[in-house]
Amino acid sequence: MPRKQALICLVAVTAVALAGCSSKKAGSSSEDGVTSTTIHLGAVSPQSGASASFGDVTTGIKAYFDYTNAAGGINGRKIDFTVLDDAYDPSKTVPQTEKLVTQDKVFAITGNVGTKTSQAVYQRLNTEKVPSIMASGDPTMVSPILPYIFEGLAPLDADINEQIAYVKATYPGKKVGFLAENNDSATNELSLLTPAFGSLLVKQSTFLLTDPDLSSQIVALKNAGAQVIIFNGVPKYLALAVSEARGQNWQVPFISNNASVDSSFLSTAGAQADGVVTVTGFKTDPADPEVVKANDILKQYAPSITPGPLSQEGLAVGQIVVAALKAAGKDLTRSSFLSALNATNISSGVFIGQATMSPTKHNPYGCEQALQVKSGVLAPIGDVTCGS
Amino acid sequence: MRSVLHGHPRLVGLVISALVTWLLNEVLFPTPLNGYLVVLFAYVGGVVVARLSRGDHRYAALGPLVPLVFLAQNSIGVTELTQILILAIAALGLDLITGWTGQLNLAQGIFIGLGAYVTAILASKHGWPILLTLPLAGLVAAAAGLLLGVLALRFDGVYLAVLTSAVALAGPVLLLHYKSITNGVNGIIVNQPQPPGAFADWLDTDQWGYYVTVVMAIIAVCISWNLLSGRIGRALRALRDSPIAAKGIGVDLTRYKVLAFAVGSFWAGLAGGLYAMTIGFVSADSFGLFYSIQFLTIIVVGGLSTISGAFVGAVVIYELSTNVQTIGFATTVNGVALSIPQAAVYAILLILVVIFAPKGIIGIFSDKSDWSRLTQRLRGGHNRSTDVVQAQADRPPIVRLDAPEDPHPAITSY
Amino acid sequence: MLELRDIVVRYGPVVAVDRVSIRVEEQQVVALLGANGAGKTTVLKAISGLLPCASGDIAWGGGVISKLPPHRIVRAGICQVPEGREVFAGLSVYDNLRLGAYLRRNRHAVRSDIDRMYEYFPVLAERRDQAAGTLSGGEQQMLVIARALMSSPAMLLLDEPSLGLAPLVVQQVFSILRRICDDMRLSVLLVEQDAETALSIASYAYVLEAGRVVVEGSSVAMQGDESLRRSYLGY
Amino acid sequence: MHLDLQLITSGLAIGSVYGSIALGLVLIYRSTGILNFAQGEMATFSTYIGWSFVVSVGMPYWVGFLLAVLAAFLLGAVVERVAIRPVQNQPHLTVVIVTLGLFLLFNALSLKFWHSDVRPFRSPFPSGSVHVLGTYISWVSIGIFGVSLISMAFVGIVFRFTKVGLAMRAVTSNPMASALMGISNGRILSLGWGLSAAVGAIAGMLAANRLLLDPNMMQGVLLYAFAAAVIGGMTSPVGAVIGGLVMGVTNALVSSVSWIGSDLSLAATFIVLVLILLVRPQGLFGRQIEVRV
Repeated sequence: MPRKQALICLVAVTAVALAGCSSKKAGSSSEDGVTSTTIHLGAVSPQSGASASFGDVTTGIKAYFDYTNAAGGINGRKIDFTVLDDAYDPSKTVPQTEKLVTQDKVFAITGNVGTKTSQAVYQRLNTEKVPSIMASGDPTMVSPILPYIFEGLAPLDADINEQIAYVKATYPGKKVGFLAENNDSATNELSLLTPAFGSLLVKQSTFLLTDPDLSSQIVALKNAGAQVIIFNGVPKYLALAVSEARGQNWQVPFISNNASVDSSFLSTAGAQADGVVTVTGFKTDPADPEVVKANDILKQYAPSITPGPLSQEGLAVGQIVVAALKAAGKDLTRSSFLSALNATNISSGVFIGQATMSPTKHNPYGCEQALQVKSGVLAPIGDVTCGS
Repeated sequence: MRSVLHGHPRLVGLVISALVTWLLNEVLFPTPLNGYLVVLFAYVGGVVVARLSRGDHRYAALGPLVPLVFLAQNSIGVTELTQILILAIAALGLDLITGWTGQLNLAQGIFIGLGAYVTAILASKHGWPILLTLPLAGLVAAAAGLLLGVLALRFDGVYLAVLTSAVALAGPVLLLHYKSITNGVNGIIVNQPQPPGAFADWLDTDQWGYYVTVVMAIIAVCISWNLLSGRIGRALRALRDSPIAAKGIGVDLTRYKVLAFAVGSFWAGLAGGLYAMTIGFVSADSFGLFYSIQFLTIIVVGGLSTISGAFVGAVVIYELSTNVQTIGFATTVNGVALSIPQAAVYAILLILVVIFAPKGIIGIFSDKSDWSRLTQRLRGGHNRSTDVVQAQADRPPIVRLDAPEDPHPAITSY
Repeated sequence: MLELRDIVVRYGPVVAVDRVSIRVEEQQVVALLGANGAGKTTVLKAISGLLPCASGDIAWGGGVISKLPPHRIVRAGICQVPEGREVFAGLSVYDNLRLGAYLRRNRHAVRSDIDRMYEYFPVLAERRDQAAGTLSGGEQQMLVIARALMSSPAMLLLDEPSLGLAPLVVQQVFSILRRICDDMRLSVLLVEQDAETALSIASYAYVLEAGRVVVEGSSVAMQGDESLRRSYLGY
Repeated sequence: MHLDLQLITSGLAIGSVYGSIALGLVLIYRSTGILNFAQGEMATFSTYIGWSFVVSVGMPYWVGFLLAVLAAFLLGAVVERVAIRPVQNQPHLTVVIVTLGLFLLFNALSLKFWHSDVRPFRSPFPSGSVHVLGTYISWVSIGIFGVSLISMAFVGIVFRFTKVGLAMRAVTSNPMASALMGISNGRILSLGWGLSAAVGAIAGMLAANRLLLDPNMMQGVLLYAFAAAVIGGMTSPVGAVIGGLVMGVTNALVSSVSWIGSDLSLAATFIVLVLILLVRPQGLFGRQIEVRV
């Protein structure tokens, strides 16, 4: 009996060894994904699970592509955009991204959403020479610069620097508490807050997306004597934090990150939202023509979602991709697309200021603006700051 | 022909399923076919052949493994198959704990995480060769599994489910907290190893990772198989089928329960090491409760207490959870097309599989099923159940001890 | 009157009961005898609707009941005392008895019937608030009989009431049983391995072997036929 | 000192949410013997139904509330009939997988129909807080606490004093014998699921204002509710509510310990849970019945 099994194991291992003498797989080639009528693009984002809301980014990108197709496409070609689901699990992001590259033979990856999921694929995409735009905001993926990797969301450090500047100017000498989701962006933020505030940073308190409420975090911040709270997280938890603090009759000012003050926050927090400050690299005035246009596109081509910061940022990614595809000309190749991306210079969109990229700058944004909720509406406070 | 092959039905099954795969892949479907479909075909082929040649269907568990090696050539879905095999190795471990010793374990994912961190830390921070870290990843997870196994002895049923889910919840939180070791929420990037020396000309990184995983899967299957077909296997089977009787004949329940946890966690740790190697990025929040629950669905859908069930289940669950598409309808309401979202399709399919194949997909092929009767008939073998029915045809007359006119005298009447 | 006409019951492909016909007249006690595995319990389960009949039918009180679910059969007046003392272990003796009367709406009558059961089985009265699982084997057997009687059935199906009980307890149970049958004018189909005891209370009997009726006749005739007793009844 | 009291009251407030979901778990466990992983997601789905009645359709709050509870009852009964009954006689693990499938299904459906944005859902209780002993307790929390006590009493009364409750206990205890008592097991199991879903809907709609309504509203709660039900002994409604309060307060208190903090509080809370179970494996209110065979 054992001999027979040993024999089988041997056969199996030999078969593996023999099959090892096969040819190296084809990989991707420079002509992938472009035909005379279509450009095949792809992205992997969470469509299911607890982080499914991040999928709004790719929904926004797809809306802009559909809008472009309806307007006649790009140099006679239409965009065919495939979005695959990874449920925000890196062990699925890798195969799904590989599937886009080797099986669907996409021309480029435009908008892989999420930090940990993008971390798992960006180096291999660079090795495979697939032009890729990540949607994470994580600065580490574009510094140092990799030739094929670009970033499509506003850089987190610009947001954070704007938050710091606002707090320093408005609440000098006040004790600062930091409330954040326990994730990489919070760690990143803390590494910038600590040198900026020193001993004034009296408490950092974190939460998980499985926490049903924030009462103990708020009590801890209050106990530590915090006078200003810098927040980093999603809209729901900002609303929970504000209502918990106000429920304890604590009128502490909240300075929140980009994207957490959206329509769902404003409607759930209601009157308690007044006074909350946020920073953003995107336009928020509902009367602004760019915002009106963006919302019209989203309403027409993505009717299943409510327009919000994530879908608008997705729309902006779509805008940059389409501009670069147009600029790359009729004779579209990956190298002409890369050159066009590196020469990105778009003067108007839902973003504040200009979107520019160069061979040394692979994130198009950098301008920030502080805003405050007044009577349920976001109003700009202070000036736009650009660059660092 | 049969006499020549007699005694080696498994080898026949393996060889034929390998051939089936090759045919499917190279001849019948010159356009790339999804890897998992090929594996499913190959598996079914392997089972049929193993059965027709009087082998036990369990031995066809190796069926899908051998043909897998051919798939890499086609360059389709290598990374996907790698991940499926990694899931299967960990599921094999969980099956030992949950399927064979009946301990509901919702924490398998955290042991994978543990193994992944061991590999990631040793390879990235200390420069170890990745292959060397794999056994260590398994051992560290096994040690942790041993601890949990001892703790689990105190609990049963729902309580064990809550204990293990507590571990599954607390594990990632603790891993995130000890930043100096685990790099916290930023995770650890692992440089994927290049194929060594002579292989470098033929294989790229993904293919190398794939072959390493295949070899590990084969080792895992061979060891599990040896374990379960011998004395321990008999004891575990007795334990599962009748715990009280097993205790009565001197099977040491405690020892096997703890042993199952340790060995099961070893496979999880090994799978974790392979995860770190092939994904190239490890972060603790990837190994939460829902990740763990996935393995439970794998072994139930595949078939509890079968080695092949872990592999079939891994294929089915992975494909259901990633490749199922939204089902759209032509009807629209307010301009929005009606559709069943992907996650709902997955959920519905999962429920349907469990309802219609309660013993798992492997159960469809098990001895008491219609399938086995069909193959028995194909082989012209005896079918005991038809014998029973036929024997009923003639029956002896009933002996009546009383006159038939008044057989039921009532005692009283009212 | 209960009448089984050529019923067949299968477990998958295996035929457990093969064309069995049995009649129980009103207020008659009929015994169903046979060795272990002869199919006696299967017959009772088929009558109660716990197992489907593959063919044949079961008539009761002018209608056919072989397609009804178990709870409708209880409603029709047939109640089974299952083998192996199937009490509701975690529930009190009192709750077990209340469950016996689940289908009855007249609370007053139910309460007085419970008191009546306490009279028949005084030991149950003593243990009325105790969890049924903590009773001894004999007490549990009494409880399941009392519980079945609480539904005020017209017909009682008794499955091996003597199984696993000490001979003295068996005598006790059967003497109470006979008293109850007379008091309540019950029809009884009694399944037993202990043929001697069963024939002492039944008026007619069937002997089952390998799922088939091999002998039937009055108890008197059975008790008198020595070769039959030797070969089938084992006493 | 007064801030520690604040922690305890906050813990009690969230704990009563855990308790009210745990009640539904206990109801199903006691009437069908199943650990229902989909309890929280079904409650979320029912809450959305209530939200649609009140906000989208514009019904008066309590009318929408009652309709949603009714809808939840039907939903629970239908789920039992369609998904659970076919696997009722299968091994326990198989049934667990079906409830996991239901978890995924209802989560996906909530996401599909109502999308992932957080939605405001007003509470029937007044806004604002009471100031007692230096702590602030919101009226919403007091309301949730009160209703969870009422639900608890309701579930307790159903089990202890009604014929249906007796039948539920009988069906879990011995399904074969209960069928022989004339109990329609199927109907009782459907009823158990229906009631449990209704209790979940009540908890969900009242807690939605505090937890904020989104498709994942109950995922964090469910884990604590499991723990609460287990601490309470799995079968005791009183135990479930007290278990919920214990989990809420424990979590609040451990997070205030400086070397644990909020990022380790989840782990610490579950370590406390395991310690409690090591001392009392049957939970605080569970009874172990010695069964003689």
